[in-house]
Amino acid sequence: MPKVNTSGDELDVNLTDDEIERIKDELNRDPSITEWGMFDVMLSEHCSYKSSRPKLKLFEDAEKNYDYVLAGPGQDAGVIDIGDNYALAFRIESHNHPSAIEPYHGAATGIGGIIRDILCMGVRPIALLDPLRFGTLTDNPHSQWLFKYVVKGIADYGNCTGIPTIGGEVEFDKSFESNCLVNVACIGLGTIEDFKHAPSRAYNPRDYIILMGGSTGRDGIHGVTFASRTLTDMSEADRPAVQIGDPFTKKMIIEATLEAIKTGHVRGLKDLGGGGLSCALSELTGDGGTGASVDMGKIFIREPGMNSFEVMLSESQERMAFIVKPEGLEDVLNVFRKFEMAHAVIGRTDDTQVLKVYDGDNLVVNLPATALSDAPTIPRKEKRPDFLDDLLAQKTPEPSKKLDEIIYDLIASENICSKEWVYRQYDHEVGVRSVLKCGDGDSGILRIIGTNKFISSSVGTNSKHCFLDPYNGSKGGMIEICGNVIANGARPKAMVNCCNFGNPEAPESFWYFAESVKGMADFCREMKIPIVGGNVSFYNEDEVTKTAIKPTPVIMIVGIIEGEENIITLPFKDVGSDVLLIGETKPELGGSEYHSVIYDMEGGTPPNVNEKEIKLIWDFIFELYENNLVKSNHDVNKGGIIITIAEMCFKNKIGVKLDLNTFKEGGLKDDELIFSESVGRFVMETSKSDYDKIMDLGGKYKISVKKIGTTIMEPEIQINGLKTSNFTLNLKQMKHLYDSTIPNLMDK
Amino acid sequence: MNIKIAVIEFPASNCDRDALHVLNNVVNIKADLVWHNHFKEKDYDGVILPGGFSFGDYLRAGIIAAHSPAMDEARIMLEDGRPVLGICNGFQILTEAQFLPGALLRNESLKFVCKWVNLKIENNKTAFTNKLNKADIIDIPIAHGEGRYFTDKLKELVDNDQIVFRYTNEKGAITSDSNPNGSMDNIAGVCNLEGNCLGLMPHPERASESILSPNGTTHGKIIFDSMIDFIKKRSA
Amino acid sequence: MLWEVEVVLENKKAARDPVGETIKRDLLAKKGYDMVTNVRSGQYLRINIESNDEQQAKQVVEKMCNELRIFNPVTQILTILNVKKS
Amino acid sequence: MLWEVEVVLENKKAARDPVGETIKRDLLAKKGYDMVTNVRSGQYLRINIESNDEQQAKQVVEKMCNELRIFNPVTQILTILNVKKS
Ligand SMILES: Nc1ncnc2c1ncn2[C@@H]1O[C@H](COP(=O)(O)OP(=O)(O)O)[C@@H](O)[C@H]1O
Ligand SMILES: [Mg+2]
Repeated sequence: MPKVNTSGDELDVNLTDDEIERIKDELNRDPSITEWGMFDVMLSEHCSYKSSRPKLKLFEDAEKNYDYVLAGPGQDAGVIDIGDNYALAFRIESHNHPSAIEPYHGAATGIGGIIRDILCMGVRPIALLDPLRFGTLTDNPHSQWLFKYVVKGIADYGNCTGIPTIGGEVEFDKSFESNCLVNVACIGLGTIEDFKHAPSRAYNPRDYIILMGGSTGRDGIHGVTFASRTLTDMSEADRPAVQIGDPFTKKMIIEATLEAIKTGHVRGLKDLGGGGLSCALSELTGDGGTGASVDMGKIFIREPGMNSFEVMLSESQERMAFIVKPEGLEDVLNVFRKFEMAHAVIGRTDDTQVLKVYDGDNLVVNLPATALSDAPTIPRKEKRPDFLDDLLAQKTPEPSKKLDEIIYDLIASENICSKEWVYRQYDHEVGVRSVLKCGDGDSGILRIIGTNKFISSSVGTNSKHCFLDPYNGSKGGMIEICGNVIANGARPKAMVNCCNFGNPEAPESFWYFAESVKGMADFCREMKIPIVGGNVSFYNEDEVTKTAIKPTPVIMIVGIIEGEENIITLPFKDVGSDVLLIGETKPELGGSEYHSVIYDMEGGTPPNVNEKEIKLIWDFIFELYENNLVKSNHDVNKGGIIITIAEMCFKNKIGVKLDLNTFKEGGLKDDELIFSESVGRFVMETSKSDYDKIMDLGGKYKISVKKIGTTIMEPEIQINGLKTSNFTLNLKQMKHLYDSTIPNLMDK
Repeated sequence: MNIKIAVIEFPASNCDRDALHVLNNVVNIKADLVWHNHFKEKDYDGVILPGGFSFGDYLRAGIIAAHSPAMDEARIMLEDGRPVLGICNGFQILTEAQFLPGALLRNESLKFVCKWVNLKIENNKTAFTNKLNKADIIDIPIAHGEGRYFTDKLKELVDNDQIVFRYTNEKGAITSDSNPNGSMDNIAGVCNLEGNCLGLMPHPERASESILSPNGTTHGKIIFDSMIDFIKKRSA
Repeated sequence: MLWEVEVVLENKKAARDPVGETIKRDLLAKKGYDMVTNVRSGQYLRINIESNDEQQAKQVVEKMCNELRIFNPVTQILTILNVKKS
Repeated sequence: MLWEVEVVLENKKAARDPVGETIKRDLLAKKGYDMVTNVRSGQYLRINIESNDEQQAKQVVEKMCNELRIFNPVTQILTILNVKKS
């Protein structure tokens, strides 16, 4: 790590020699130690996206291309106009590294951070979602510990702040064993005016800058190692590496912020997250075209003797910065007083385009406001890994067990079984908006009180598919997550993503990232889904083996449903209905749960994506919806069609008699037919009497629509028409296996 | 008559707006959200202490809010017979402030639990259950981490008919499987001797509209309707 | 003078102690910790207080704990572990 | 021989303790106990353990708290308050 020196202080910085030279050139002097610290943080991958930015350019400019997009990438959160004067904000973020060391506080502060991002857009946070990834649980106390405390951290923080967690996913895979992935997403709702009131910019000179919330402490400045005379006596143990979340203060910040915005005097708003005050002040002024002058002495600090370096770089939780009109200062302060929130006027904006921080009479920071917010990018090498060809060529072994035994094994497997153990710990109903609750459907559905409008949202991806083919795998992830909202009756309206990858300096890892971004960008352009935000987390790898996690581009989709009657749910409703399979099943077992659970293998041919076909399927489904032809709908993913069907049977204890004869002609083997994870498929329940109408429509769209069975009273899945032998599955036994896996691993 | 209910907002109450919504838009009664330091009892016919995590539930759920000036005002209402309802965190506050007997301890599982349960009506003579029948079974959700009811005076409670709700299975049987948190005798809600103060862990405000209920029921609304009815009869 | 008073709140026997019970059960589930015969949990508070002398510091803390119901007498017992100069 | 080991787990000194802060600010200070200058909270465990000597009792408890992840050294510190014959 290079060192920089300034007047006797020495600092290890994570900057390249080029960056160091450029900074000195631009300033025409040596920065102060505090300034070095600020550059160090702001030019870090985390803040500057220096590796990822060139690739993220592939995402189109959503604000320009879609008239309902109010805020696109680059803002704290994406915001869309959903009609009736409502603005919907949403964003997803990673908190992987902190959670891997301290799962409870790591996950909790992740929730804290994502809430602040939404609050920054001036709207009320109304829902959370949590896509999570760990090593496999069985016989693995470390994975169990991480899983238990990550869930508890999310629960304690989300529940206390009164924001329901309405969905998420959990995937277990060895590659996440030492580097778990904790992604968190938040949705916010407000009026268009609420949103317009609070840009994260300081556009006007002479406004007040107020810091509100928690005090500033030494926590969270571990990213940079500081060696100076003032700090050398402080031992490592005295510096907590992970911050402690305080959901109580956060809840008060939410209420105080929203009430302050209502005064009409707030002109800008920014949360203090990574990079602390440095990041907030430079983005407010740099992007707003103003400058500012800040008095460090006004900042309320937690520990005596903190120096300017520490104050500017502290990432203490639960803080917000407000830009307030001069004439509105008292009104805003009165709001903070009512809520008894600590606050201080720490400075004022000006028109100098320079950011100045004073420590007493000393000018400790004196930088052009844009110096910190415009970071240069670094081109990275890409290389397709050599091991892929061998993996893709792997063949499925002959089934080692009978198919029914395999299905029972699958439904009990960690990735397919019920995640109720997780979402029971989350208050998923607070806010009285949750219409479709965790576990009851493919997406979470929220009502907008006072309207007949509903928000449907889902998050996730399939890292096993992405590992084999990041381009198609990422598209497949898009299809799965869009499929979840479509199954519930909503058109995908916009997307945000969270890219979790390995070391960008390793060409193989960067290739995965590049392919994945390309896949998402191509798919979204084709399907006309605006990408309104994202987050990139690199350097996710096993510290010991230096192997990267499976590539994990997590996708979040929101959709809108107009009218309660247009919400479709997953459970079978009636006996005697037709069960239809929409979309083509192909011999695509690569990266399937079947391969992984039964043969412990990762390779094979993963699903390919044909956007044209997917588009037709979606249009077909919406035409069915418009004609009220669908009773239930569920998309097919992990485990294949039988798992999908079983999940539809469980709630109302309705069985199915399957007749798979129509597949006999095709070249599919029985295991391919049952366990293939070909993307874009749905299983639907429809009325017998509508059969002809539906098949006609299917013909019109030229897509594969097959009747595969009938719902029955008996609580079982009878499977007929296979090439090998027929068999019957007992639903009660399946449900028992589905429900007990995680409790058995975690609570016994 | 113009009935007016106060819903108290303590720092980090979080079901306050939910209760307000149900009163204003579902029960169609005038209700105000009142910041705990600003609450004046004389303006209101009844008060609701909502769910949430007042003061983060730090130290113990409800203990810090029990010391809020709002509780001095609420005590006046309690004593002159006006209805005082504590939901979830509100129940915890009511026991900590000693409006109600017993205490709410950490769930036996040590985990927060959010799910729909069945409750049996044990006492339909209170200000909040007068429109229900004894032994009715209602659908309602819970969401709490500290809901394990405990008392050292169980016999007294039984003798005085202060147990209002018990957790049961769908058929109304009081079983340990249907006890979500380890509460003594499956107790989910208790009242004071006079029946004008009720605390319960489940959330009636989440069970007042069919769209929110897995079974399409609106049983929670009956609790608010009963409260309004009680106020009307009282002033008649 | 500044004093440091250490206080522990724990559940009465009748109110049970699921935290202690769970730790004990987890211990037994692992090999090698069967020498642990019992675990009780409690809440610990370290209170720094300005006071003339030790006795007074202790008394004020006791009074405060009672008056403000820092411990819930229905379910808990309070023990002052230690009073020392801070 | 049976020993009783008293243990406190708390957040590291430089880390925040929202519980202690809130008790001090929103309860003690508001009720007039302004002679209290600081409150820190922690988790208390009283562990009874069969062991040959005091030293061993202490070591086993430390090892167990670590191994079972009852405390996480990244954020917390563990203090053994007392070891005595039980
Ligand atoms: N971490 C989690 N948090 C909240 N809900 C979850 C979580 N994991 C799974 N769920 C819920 O469980 C249900 C099933 O999840 P999953 O199997 O991933 O759905 P799908 O296969 O339809 O994408 C969904 O309702 C989902 O929201
Ligand atoms: Mg789905």
